Amino acid sequence: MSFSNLTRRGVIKTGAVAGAGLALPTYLSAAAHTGFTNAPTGDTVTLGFNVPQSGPYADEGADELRAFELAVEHLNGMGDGGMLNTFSSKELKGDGIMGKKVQFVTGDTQTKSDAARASAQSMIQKDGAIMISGGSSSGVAVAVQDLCQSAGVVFMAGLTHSNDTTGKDKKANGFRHFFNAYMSAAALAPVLKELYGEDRAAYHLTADYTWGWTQQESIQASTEALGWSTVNNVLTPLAATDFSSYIAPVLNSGADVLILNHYGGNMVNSLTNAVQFGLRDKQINGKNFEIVVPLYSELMAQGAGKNIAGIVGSQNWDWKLENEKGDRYKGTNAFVQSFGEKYGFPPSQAAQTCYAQTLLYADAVARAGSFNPCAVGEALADFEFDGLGNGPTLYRAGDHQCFKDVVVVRGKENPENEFDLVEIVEVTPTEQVSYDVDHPMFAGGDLGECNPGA
Amino acid sequence: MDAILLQLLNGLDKGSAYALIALGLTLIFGTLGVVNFAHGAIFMIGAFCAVTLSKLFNMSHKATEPTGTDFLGNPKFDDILYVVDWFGEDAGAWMVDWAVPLAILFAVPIMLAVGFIMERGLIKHFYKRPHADQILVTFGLAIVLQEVIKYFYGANPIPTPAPEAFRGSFDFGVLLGFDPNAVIYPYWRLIYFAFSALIIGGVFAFLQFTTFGMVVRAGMADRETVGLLGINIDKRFTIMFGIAAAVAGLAGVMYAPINSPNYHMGMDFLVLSFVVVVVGGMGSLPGAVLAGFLLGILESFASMNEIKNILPGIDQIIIYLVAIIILLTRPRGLMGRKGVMED
Amino acid sequence: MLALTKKDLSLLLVVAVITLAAPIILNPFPSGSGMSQFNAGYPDLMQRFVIYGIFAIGFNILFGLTGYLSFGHAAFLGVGSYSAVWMFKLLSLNVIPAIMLSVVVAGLFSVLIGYVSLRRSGIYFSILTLAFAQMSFNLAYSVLTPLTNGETGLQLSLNDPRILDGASAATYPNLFGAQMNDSTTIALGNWSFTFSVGYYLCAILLLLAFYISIRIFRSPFGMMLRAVKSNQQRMNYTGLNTRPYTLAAFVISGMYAGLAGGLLASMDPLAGADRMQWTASGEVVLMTILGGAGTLLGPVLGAGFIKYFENIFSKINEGVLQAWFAFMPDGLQDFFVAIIYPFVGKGWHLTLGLMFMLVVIFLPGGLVEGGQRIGRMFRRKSRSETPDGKTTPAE
Amino acid sequence: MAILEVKNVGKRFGGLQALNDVNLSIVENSVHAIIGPNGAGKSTLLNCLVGKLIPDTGSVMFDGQSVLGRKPYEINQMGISRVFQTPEIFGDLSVQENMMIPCFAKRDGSFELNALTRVTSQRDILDKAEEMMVEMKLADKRHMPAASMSRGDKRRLEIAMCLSQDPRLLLLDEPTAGMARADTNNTIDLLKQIKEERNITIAIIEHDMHVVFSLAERITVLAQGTPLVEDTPDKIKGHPKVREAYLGESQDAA
Repeated sequence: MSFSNLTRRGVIKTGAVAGAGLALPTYLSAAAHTGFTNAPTGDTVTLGFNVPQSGPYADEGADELRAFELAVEHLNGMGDGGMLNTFSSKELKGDGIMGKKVQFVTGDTQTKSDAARASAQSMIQKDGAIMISGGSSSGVAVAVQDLCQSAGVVFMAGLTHSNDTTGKDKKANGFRHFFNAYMSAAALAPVLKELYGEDRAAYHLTADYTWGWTQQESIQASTEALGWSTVNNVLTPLAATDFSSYIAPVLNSGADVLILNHYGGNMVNSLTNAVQFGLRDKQINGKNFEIVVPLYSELMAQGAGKNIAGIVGSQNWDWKLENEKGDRYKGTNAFVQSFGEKYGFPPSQAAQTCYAQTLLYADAVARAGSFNPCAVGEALADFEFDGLGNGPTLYRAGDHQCFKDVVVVRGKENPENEFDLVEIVEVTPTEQVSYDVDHPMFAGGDLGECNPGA
Repeated sequence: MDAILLQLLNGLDKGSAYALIALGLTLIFGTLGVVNFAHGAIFMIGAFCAVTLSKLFNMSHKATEPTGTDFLGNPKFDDILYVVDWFGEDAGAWMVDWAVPLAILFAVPIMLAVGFIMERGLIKHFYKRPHADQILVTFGLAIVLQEVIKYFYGANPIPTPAPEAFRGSFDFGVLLGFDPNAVIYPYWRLIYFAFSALIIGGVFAFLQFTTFGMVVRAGMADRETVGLLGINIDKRFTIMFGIAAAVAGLAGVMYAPINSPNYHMGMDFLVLSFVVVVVGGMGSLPGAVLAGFLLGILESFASMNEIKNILPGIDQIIIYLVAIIILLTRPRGLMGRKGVMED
Repeated sequence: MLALTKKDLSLLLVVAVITLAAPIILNPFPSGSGMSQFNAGYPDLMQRFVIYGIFAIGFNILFGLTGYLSFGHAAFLGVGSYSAVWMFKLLSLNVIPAIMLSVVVAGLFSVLIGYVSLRRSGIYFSILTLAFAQMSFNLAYSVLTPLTNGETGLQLSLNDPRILDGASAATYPNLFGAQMNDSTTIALGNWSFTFSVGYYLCAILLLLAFYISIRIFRSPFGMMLRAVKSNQQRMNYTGLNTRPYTLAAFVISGMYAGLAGGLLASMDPLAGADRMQWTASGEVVLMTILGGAGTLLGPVLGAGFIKYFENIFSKINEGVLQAWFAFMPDGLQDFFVAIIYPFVGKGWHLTLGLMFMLVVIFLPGGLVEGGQRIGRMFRRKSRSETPDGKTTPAE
Repeated sequence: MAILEVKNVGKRFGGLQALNDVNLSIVENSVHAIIGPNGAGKSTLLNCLVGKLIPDTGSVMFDGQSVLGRKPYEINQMGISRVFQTPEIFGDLSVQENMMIPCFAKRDGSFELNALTRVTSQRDILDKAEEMMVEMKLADKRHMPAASMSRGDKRRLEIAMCLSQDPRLLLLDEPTAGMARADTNNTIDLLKQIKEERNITIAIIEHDMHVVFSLAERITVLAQGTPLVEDTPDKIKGHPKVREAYLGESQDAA
């Protein structure tokens, strides 16, 4: 292969040496002339990748970081180019962004708003980052997005699934590639109908915080539209580790489906507990009892182990998409190939969204011919693209949300290895998961004006 | 009625974990006067003993002949477990399945060693230091321990299932004449409850019927006398610390199938177990057990929808609320002796 | 001057000089050099040093003087932040009413919690404060979301009423028009120094807070607080009621926490529930003990130390390390990177934990004691060099 | 006239009647000793006088006012100072600061939020503390942490702290317990000096007969929670009841 002489270490070293060469924090001296924060002067441009490195989501953050590194490598023309080769826009030539070599700095969000903002601030103020990306929780994404808005840099959200990120808390400087709770619910509904029928009674357990609420609201609305009834919605404390007291009453409630609106550790524990209680072996109203987890990631599936088998959920992307669903999802294999070669295992959906966001940002800069956040925003507005693994995608101008197909997955009964835990059940097309900008679940916010800072 | 019975059962189970952790904590506090913030980390290490044994049993080598291709198109080799190689198909599979119970044997010496090393290496220098220093140094130790575990095992929870025979749940309701599925309870949790009852009984019997135990109890009644008890007091302290570590560690081993262990599970339990100790009464062993079960049961009841509808958010704060009420009305805790840490 | 002794005055002056010159002092390495990773002289981090310094100074008035170890002080910081952001949303983006409200609300909240918690002492007091703070945190995250905006955190929005500000007013918290995020950068050769409005507001308030803390330490009230720590029995039989003394100390430290919270929100208008979690309360305890509880300077040092670790060490990734050791031969470079890597970047918690242990084991009095020991060592050495010094070892 | 009047005081702990119908009156400007064997209820009685315990029955009047139900600090503010069996001082504070605190309590009452005034500006307090330190021969130890002094010095400091408040009644709880003979004699001399120089009533609970008979003007003997007899030292010495109940057991002490 063309890059086989470039070892991983060599790549890091070259990148880093160039990083050390990054001269002055160019931001402030340049700001006065160019009219936006951290305008790159020299021959380099710095991106900031803000991911959880400590705390429960550290492994997810590590995977995001791998994707960012890979994206930077590809932008700088190293490696096999990954999805640059399949991306519908051909502005990126592998010579950095607009001829400037791409550098990156990293930070630790700790999955706490305060720490995430501090770390983003340091990348903006100290390292001169012009774009911030990453994160794996909605609270953090909203907090960092708000910060980037006032600092005048672009925020390319990583894994954030709450409706609010591009709903009531949307910002002109923030962009989200990942799907959201509404889309999950809309994508799941037809599959649930097909798998479990129209006459079902659902019992919701919902993490008692904003993401949980929006997820629950969305899925309740879409399942009720199918004709399902909602038996109960019980809020569980975020700090809970043992969900037995919430799960125990479920079987006797008359419900025959349990919907777990939980994420991360909450989801792993509540699902493990539910399976322990034997929910999946029971028959209620003459039907098999079923469990649905509207959103789960590969890492959460790993944490839940065998308990994930047969559980239906939704994902933004899966590494088997192109093989199983054809070349509508081209780019997938290119990305999996180059990620797999470098790290030895297939990428997660968090990695894919972070990789895509980096490429999308670089491409928008190249098309706009400027690093100015307002120019980038214009370039991304209503931008239609393809070849990044999700099929044809639209970056909607009205709320900076990407619209694309949503993958409905189910835990495999007999996974071959720890990276192959889910099977693709269905891909719900874009039309079915789209909504209007002023949809009530997304109302209350305003993009406002783009802020170039300085 | 069935709902209440159900929550009672759940509370017993949660209470078992609280009680076991608090038991060791109060043992250390009552005898040695040390506030040990690393006790949650010991519980976590116990759980990771189960993870480690399960990983050891699952260690494998590649088959010589490829059976297919992997996701990148390279040839793929099947994994063959060493235990299958060494002990044969059936015995190997049984060992993998029974990793968690087997981990008890594996964990006891490890946890005792962890306790001994902690006491000899660190804690013994802190007997005379202020509580604030003890808290800080053991908190630092807790961070170090969990970061070391994170370094080797990652941050993601690691599923560690119970043996096949104990999966699924038992329908109590049918026995008692309720509808099917009204009162069900997972087998493993029943085992957890029985196991913790056994451990608690064992600790009490040890303290009640051995000379060593009598010395310890005397020490808890009047800490100064422990110092006057003669030659080998240092050794006794160390052994006591080892026992406390083993109790928390075993609680962790058996807890692994209930919730997939992760590196910060100890911190999650730490604050709660302190509340349990204080509610039960500092240095009171029966108090720790009673308070553990009481708080577990109250927590379960607070999570019932009937109660949450009247008092929204009560399940978020019930433990702390109970702690506040107990401390204000009965500062020595439920079963604490008068005067311990009261001034 | 300022009614301080000479020694206290010089301490205050040293702190003042260091604080005001911090944008220069904290940027010792030229940008672009490998060591510039260790520079801390950018506005956000400097503001955090100073704000957490204020928080720790206040905490020290309670813990350092009376010995009451509160595990719930983060609740007051959080309440302060929420009040400030509400003030920005409803009234005006001027920081003065916001900070005033933070201090007042945190003060009232601490009267409430202090009145109840101070009925107990020792570890029971700690658990009571912890319980109150955890309740506040859990409720802020869930049931109180209309007030706190839950997980997302309370933030400004474009349609806030802000009744005192006109339609054309500033969009960021400001002091009569000077926005908190305004800054000037001066470049000197390879060095560049950033001076920001927000930092200097914080710095001035830190100096004020530090000055008040010196006055409290040297006042009869401060003496009474130390007496409470030393012997409550004797206090009682000397005709002194300890309860109002401890409550006053609790409320003062609560107000300091409120001030810190209000400042945090002023520098960066978002208030999240994370600020109230018990780990956040634990952090200020660690800062105070690490720096030296009961000393004037200790808490500020401890705060700076921990925040530096959190922000600088966590950002050193493998690429940065490779760059540092790039001058070495490959094998050696890998070796050093492999040794250091577990302790920085995502491993910074490990370093922090080890640091706590080392400091408590070897420097029970915290960093201040460490400084004193070094000072003594130098003094002893210089004494031993004098011809008639008694410490000269015989040969 | 009596400055302290104890009437029909009874106190029961579970099954133990610690005090039973105790009547006692202490005459102003006298030295009154309360003696009795271990478990006679001496400490319980003392604790009832200073507000640490509340008796079940009876009344305790100090200078015409009831002390029952008042907190220790309120009783101190009424004019009763207490010296403990083991010296209770502020160990972490300097001797000078130890001396100042009771002066503040005397001047400002039980609480005063003087957080922004300077200790060094409080001339009256400093002078008073200095005066007491000189009088009690503690002046050269002014800046020493109180905890680092000898036991005899700690005792002297504690007494000095009490005296600096000019109390009307000074209660001493076995002030020489655990002291060497020389320290005991020093303490006796000190108390004699106080008695001579100050307009003060002293009540002393003591085990050591040497101390009691060197100081006391009147002695109450307590046995099993009840006053056995009250009289002058000479009469007590020869009293058969006392011999039987008490002195018989500790000949060498007398």
